[in-house]
Amino acid sequence: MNKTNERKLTIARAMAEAVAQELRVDPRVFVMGEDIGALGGVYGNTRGLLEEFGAERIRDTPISETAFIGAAVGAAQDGMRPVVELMFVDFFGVCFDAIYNMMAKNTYFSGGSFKVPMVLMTSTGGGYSDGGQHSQCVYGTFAHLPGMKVVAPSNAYDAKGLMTAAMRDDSPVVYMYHKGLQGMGWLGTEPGATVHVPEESYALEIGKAKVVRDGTDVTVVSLGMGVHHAMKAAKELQEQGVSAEVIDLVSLVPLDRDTIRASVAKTGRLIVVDEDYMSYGVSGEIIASVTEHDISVLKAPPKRVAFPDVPIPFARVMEQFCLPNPDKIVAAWAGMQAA
Amino acid sequence: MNKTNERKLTIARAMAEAVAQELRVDPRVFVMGEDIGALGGVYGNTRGLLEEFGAERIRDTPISETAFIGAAVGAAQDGMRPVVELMFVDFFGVCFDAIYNMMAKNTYFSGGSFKVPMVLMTSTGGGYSDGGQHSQCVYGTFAHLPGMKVVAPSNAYDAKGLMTAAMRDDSPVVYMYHKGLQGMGWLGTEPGATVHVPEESYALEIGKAKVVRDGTDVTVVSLGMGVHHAMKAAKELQEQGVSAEVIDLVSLVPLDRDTIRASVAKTGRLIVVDEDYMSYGVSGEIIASVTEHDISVLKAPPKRVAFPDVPIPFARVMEQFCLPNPDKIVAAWAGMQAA
Amino acid sequence: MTPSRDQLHWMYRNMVTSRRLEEAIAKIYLEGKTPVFNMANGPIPGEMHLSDGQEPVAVGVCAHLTAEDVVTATHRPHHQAIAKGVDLDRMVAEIFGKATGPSGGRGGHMHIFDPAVNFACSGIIAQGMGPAVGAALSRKVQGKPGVAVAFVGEGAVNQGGWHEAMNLAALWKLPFICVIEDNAWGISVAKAAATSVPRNDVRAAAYGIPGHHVEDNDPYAIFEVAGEAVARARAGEGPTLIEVETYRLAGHFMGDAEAYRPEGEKDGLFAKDPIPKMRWRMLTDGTATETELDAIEVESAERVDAAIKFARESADPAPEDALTSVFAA
Amino acid sequence: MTPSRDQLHWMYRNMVTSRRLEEAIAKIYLEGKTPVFNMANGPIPGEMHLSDGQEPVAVGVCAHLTAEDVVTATHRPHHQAIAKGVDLDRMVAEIFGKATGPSGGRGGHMHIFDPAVNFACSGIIAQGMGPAVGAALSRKVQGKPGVAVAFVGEGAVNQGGWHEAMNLAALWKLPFICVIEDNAWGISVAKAAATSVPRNDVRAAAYGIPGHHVEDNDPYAIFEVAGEAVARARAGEGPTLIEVETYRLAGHFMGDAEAYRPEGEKDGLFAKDPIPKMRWRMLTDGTATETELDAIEVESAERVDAAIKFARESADPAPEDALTSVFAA
Ligand SMILES: Cc1ncc(C[n+]2csc(CCOP(=O)(O)OP(=O)(O)O)c2C)c(N)n1
Ligand SMILES: Cc1ncc(C[n+]2csc(CCOP(=O)(O)OP(=O)(O)O)c2C)c(N)n1
Ligand SMILES: [Mg+2]
Ligand SMILES: [Mg+2]
Repeated sequence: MNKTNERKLTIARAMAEAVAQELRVDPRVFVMGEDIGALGGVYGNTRGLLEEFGAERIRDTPISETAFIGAAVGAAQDGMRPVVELMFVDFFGVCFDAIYNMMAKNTYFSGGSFKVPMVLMTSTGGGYSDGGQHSQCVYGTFAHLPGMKVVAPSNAYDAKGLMTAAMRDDSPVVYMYHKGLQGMGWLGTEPGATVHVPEESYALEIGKAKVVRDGTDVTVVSLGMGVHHAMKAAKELQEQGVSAEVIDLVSLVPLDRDTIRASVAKTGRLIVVDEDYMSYGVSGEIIASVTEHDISVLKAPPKRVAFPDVPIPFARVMEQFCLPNPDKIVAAWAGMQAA
Repeated sequence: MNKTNERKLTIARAMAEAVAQELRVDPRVFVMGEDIGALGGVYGNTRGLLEEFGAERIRDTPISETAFIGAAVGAAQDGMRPVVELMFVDFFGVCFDAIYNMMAKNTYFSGGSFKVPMVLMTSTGGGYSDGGQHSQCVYGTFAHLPGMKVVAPSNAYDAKGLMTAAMRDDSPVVYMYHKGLQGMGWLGTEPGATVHVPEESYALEIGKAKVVRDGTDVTVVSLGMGVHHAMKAAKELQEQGVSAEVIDLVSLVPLDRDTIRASVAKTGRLIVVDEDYMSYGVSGEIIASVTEHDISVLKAPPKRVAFPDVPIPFARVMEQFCLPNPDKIVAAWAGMQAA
Repeated sequence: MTPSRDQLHWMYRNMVTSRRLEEAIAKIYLEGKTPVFNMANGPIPGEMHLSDGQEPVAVGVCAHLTAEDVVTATHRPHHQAIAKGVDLDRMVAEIFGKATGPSGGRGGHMHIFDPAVNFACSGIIAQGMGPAVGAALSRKVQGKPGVAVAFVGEGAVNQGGWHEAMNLAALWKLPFICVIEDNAWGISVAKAAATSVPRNDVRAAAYGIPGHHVEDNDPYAIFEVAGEAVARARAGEGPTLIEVETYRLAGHFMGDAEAYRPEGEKDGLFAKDPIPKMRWRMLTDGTATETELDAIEVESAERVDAAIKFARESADPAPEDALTSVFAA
Repeated sequence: MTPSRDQLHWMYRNMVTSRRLEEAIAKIYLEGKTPVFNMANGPIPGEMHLSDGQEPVAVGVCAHLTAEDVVTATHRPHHQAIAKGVDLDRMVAEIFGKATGPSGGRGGHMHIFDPAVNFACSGIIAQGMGPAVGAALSRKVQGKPGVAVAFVGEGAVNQGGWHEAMNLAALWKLPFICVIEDNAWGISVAKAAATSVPRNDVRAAAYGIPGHHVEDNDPYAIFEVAGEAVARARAGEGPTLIEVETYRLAGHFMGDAEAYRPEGEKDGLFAKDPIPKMRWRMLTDGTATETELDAIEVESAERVDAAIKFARESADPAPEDALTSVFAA
């Protein structure tokens, strides 16, 4: 995936490119959200769109998430293909009804006679001391509730392909991008997320996990930022003579359980890395998905490296103490050996 | 627990009694919500309170959940002890910010200098064809996010003791009562929930699961309505010569992992029964909690009997097809044997 | 703007059809629910919110709409669905939870959808505001004709989403109309106990748009203000807010004992039942004859009977179809 | 109602203290963030929203409040915290994420809490409305004195929670005041691009309460309307809505290039900086002498320096304390 020649893009630019390419060919697409016009999105993912497509199709909104996400549902049902932005996923609490009870369910409630082809893109993640209302992931919250696809890219190549796929999907897709991967320097970006991105439009299949590193001793499953932690940990483990396989979930809904199970069947060990709160979330689901399927393959109890069940603290030392990192993954491996 | 003499109360009456008893002794307590006054609550759990305590302390509100739950946070921080009702948990989407980002976090954000002693009571569950916006449990959603305790009684004795405990707790408690257990005939109530309730005030410790049936072959873990399904299944299994242990979680946060692990260590088998959506929720967390601790005790992969990942359908045949029931639990046992 | 003779007959027909349907449902709903009233039982399980008395709002507004216009309705949607032209057979089948319903039984009476006439509804208060505004936006952006109407109860006006949507519609000057059916109650809570102003039309000032108030459930007056509002919207002049004083002749939902109502209130409302009132007015001013109105009444009753027969005779959905239609096909 | 000489000096002192603090933070914030601007670095990491230019609102309102009154502020809370009397040393320590902050570093600059003066703030738009209304309810129900003031930005007025809380406060006639700091921008979105009416005081009509508008960031005028509103609230006459035209002299947050601002706008604002303006006015009308104001300025700067010294010298929290204070002790 890491072609070093050619065309390295940040996730922000990859997202904007995907959106721009669809805007060019599909008149039904438009973009709506706070500060996505002149500012180009707080995270840069709509940069340049206003200039090319104008204010009718690139709409700054009032701070009225319930109204504009609800409006996107109505526009989608009326045949358009809105891409809306919820600036921080932390803000979902003011508008979740429009999301989980309407966007996600109207296809079902209408027996499929209404379609809701829209993309809800939203930023996740912490690590830069933005405090407990601006640093969350809440992956588990979105993935738990039926009716919406949920994807989370870990690099620019996937970011573009997933965005194109999301915009072309006839069902609502929640597109969760991690601030620390955006390629915005002011967010202390992870360089591994900035990769080669083909210029032409392409779509990834939604619902497929990726084995991003082959290994034989342990399977490390993660998404978004966690994939980069996992890759770093895998390198460190390799120095210890341990071969870690790394799986990038890419999509939480649908969840590609087969890929995870096949990997754990091979390695016999599972570590889940999740920046979201530990309990009742992604880490539990991955572990359950493996163990309910077959416990005989497991050589050790699965482990999780997740955010503890506390609000996200502001102070850097506290936040870093809570966040997953490569060291914690390596330690989880060590813990498995001890057990 | 099922004393048949004396004083059988429905959960609705047990809740109202607990609230009334605290209202009598603690002037800081007041109740707020939609239709909790003259109507006595759609589910009867505030019946009689307006008459005894008057409209200042028993406040009907506008249909403004964000405002009145936010107001409860402010009143709690100002030294009062509000009990607020969110009529159906399904409505959390219009007001979740006030709940998960403020009620649940202000204690932490203030380093403990502000306390938020409030109870958010809310009805859960389906089974009576109320459609996909009036039948959900979303247990996992509330339990996933840090800062709020989350309890769910399965019978009137626990209902009263938990409510008293919740009102006396200095932290916010989400009190999730299942409509089908309320003892309101029009909701087709489960008779097993109506049990002996002592008249005097008492509090249960929040965070303790209960082994409500001893067994040796399989542990069935559930909460709320699921406990009754589990008990019925256990009886059926007994006829097949299988001894099922049944655990009533009672509390999702804190989660009493020790009790679950001890039981599974004994039985070697685990079935989780959850009326909430299957993925990324309670069932995954329980299975992960057991398997991350010790896989060697497991004689078979754990199983879940949960609501499939689809919105809740209206038509009775469809809804009943999706809901957990005793037969599905028995079938899960059978599946474990086959595997 | 006064309704033509044809429009009046159309309005009366739809009012009567709606009332007949609600009467029929009220009866059928109780089947299987006696002696013990348990919502889960009978051919129509679940909650049931009837619209008896509120028909004038639906017909007065929808008289100005075509199939291409958009309506979002609430948990109490039958009168509006009928006035908007939703297929009655299939709608009733959905209320019964049958496979022939437009949602194949997945939706039920709070989730009736009909793309042919751009009708949708939902069970969360004020939830229809956003989608109606979005449909209006869709038409404006695409240069396509059509106005969008969100019907809400007076209780919904205190919900945050209502405010956000009003501001958005006004800001973007969308072809949108919010029609408030003020039936004086939100379940057991009186309007005065929930709303800080006596009349919600004054809230139009908060968005810089026209606000209208219609007294006494008058279908003629509703027709008039709605006509203005629709014309305004079609002319690209932006949204309008209309509050109509209407009557809830039924309980909030089936099974509601309504002990919270002041004594005598219901009697007073029944005395003002808009259907006999309109009948009387048409006969008096000569816009209809007895024969015509009798025919409308008979036809409406027959139409309802046929729909109920269709619903009753339709098959239940296959249980496992509960797992389909989660995502678009 | 005009401010007394003492009140004026108090107001000026708090305006200057606030400004000195913001200036100091702006400088310190960049420590460790050059040459590469990365929010995560330096003694003050994370987002930083400064209040330069908005001081008149805070002081004009808080001049009427005592420690017992309640204030909820926003993501831009420093000026209000200072005017409300939040302990400056500890507040700055919290901004630095130190153990000596009132939240021990858990909160940060958007989550400053001080129970001694009933001050709280939060990072979600309009989130403080509910708690302020609830505190007002608490006082009313318990018969305890005190009014509650929610400060919000003009952008927050389009948020649903704002509307719900206004209705609730008006309905229950609570001792509540909503003060809108209209700094003309919500991040990059101009008020006119977000709000369907030019002035939000007209929205008071939607709740049947008085609405006031103050032009041109004038601390004297703010003092006057706030005084009326507080007196009204204390007298049990219910809530008031106040919108103040103020200026955001800084970017939305540190690092904001403000390319969205029309050219010259910022220069115009700096020319109207309320602090030199007030200084000039007091000197002109004789309510203060140069010596007095110089002293205030020196003392304010020293106060800020001391607070920053305190914060800098305070210890970091223990990392594992991140796991404490989730629930009440
Ligand atoms: C957000 C939300 N809160 C509460 C409810 C429960 N509820 C259903 S109908 C209703 C009353 C609605 O009153 P109104 O808007 O006046 O409509 P009406 O029932 O009178 O037609 C309430 C509170 C809901 N469905 N959604
Ligand atoms: C519900 C919500 N939506 C969006 C944001 C992101 N956000 C933070 S500040 C801001 C602008 C606020 O504008 P205004 O209320 O006028 O306050 P100002 O920043 O001008 O002081 C936005 C959109 C948020 N914090 N909460
Ligand atoms: Mg009503
Ligand atoms: Mg502003």
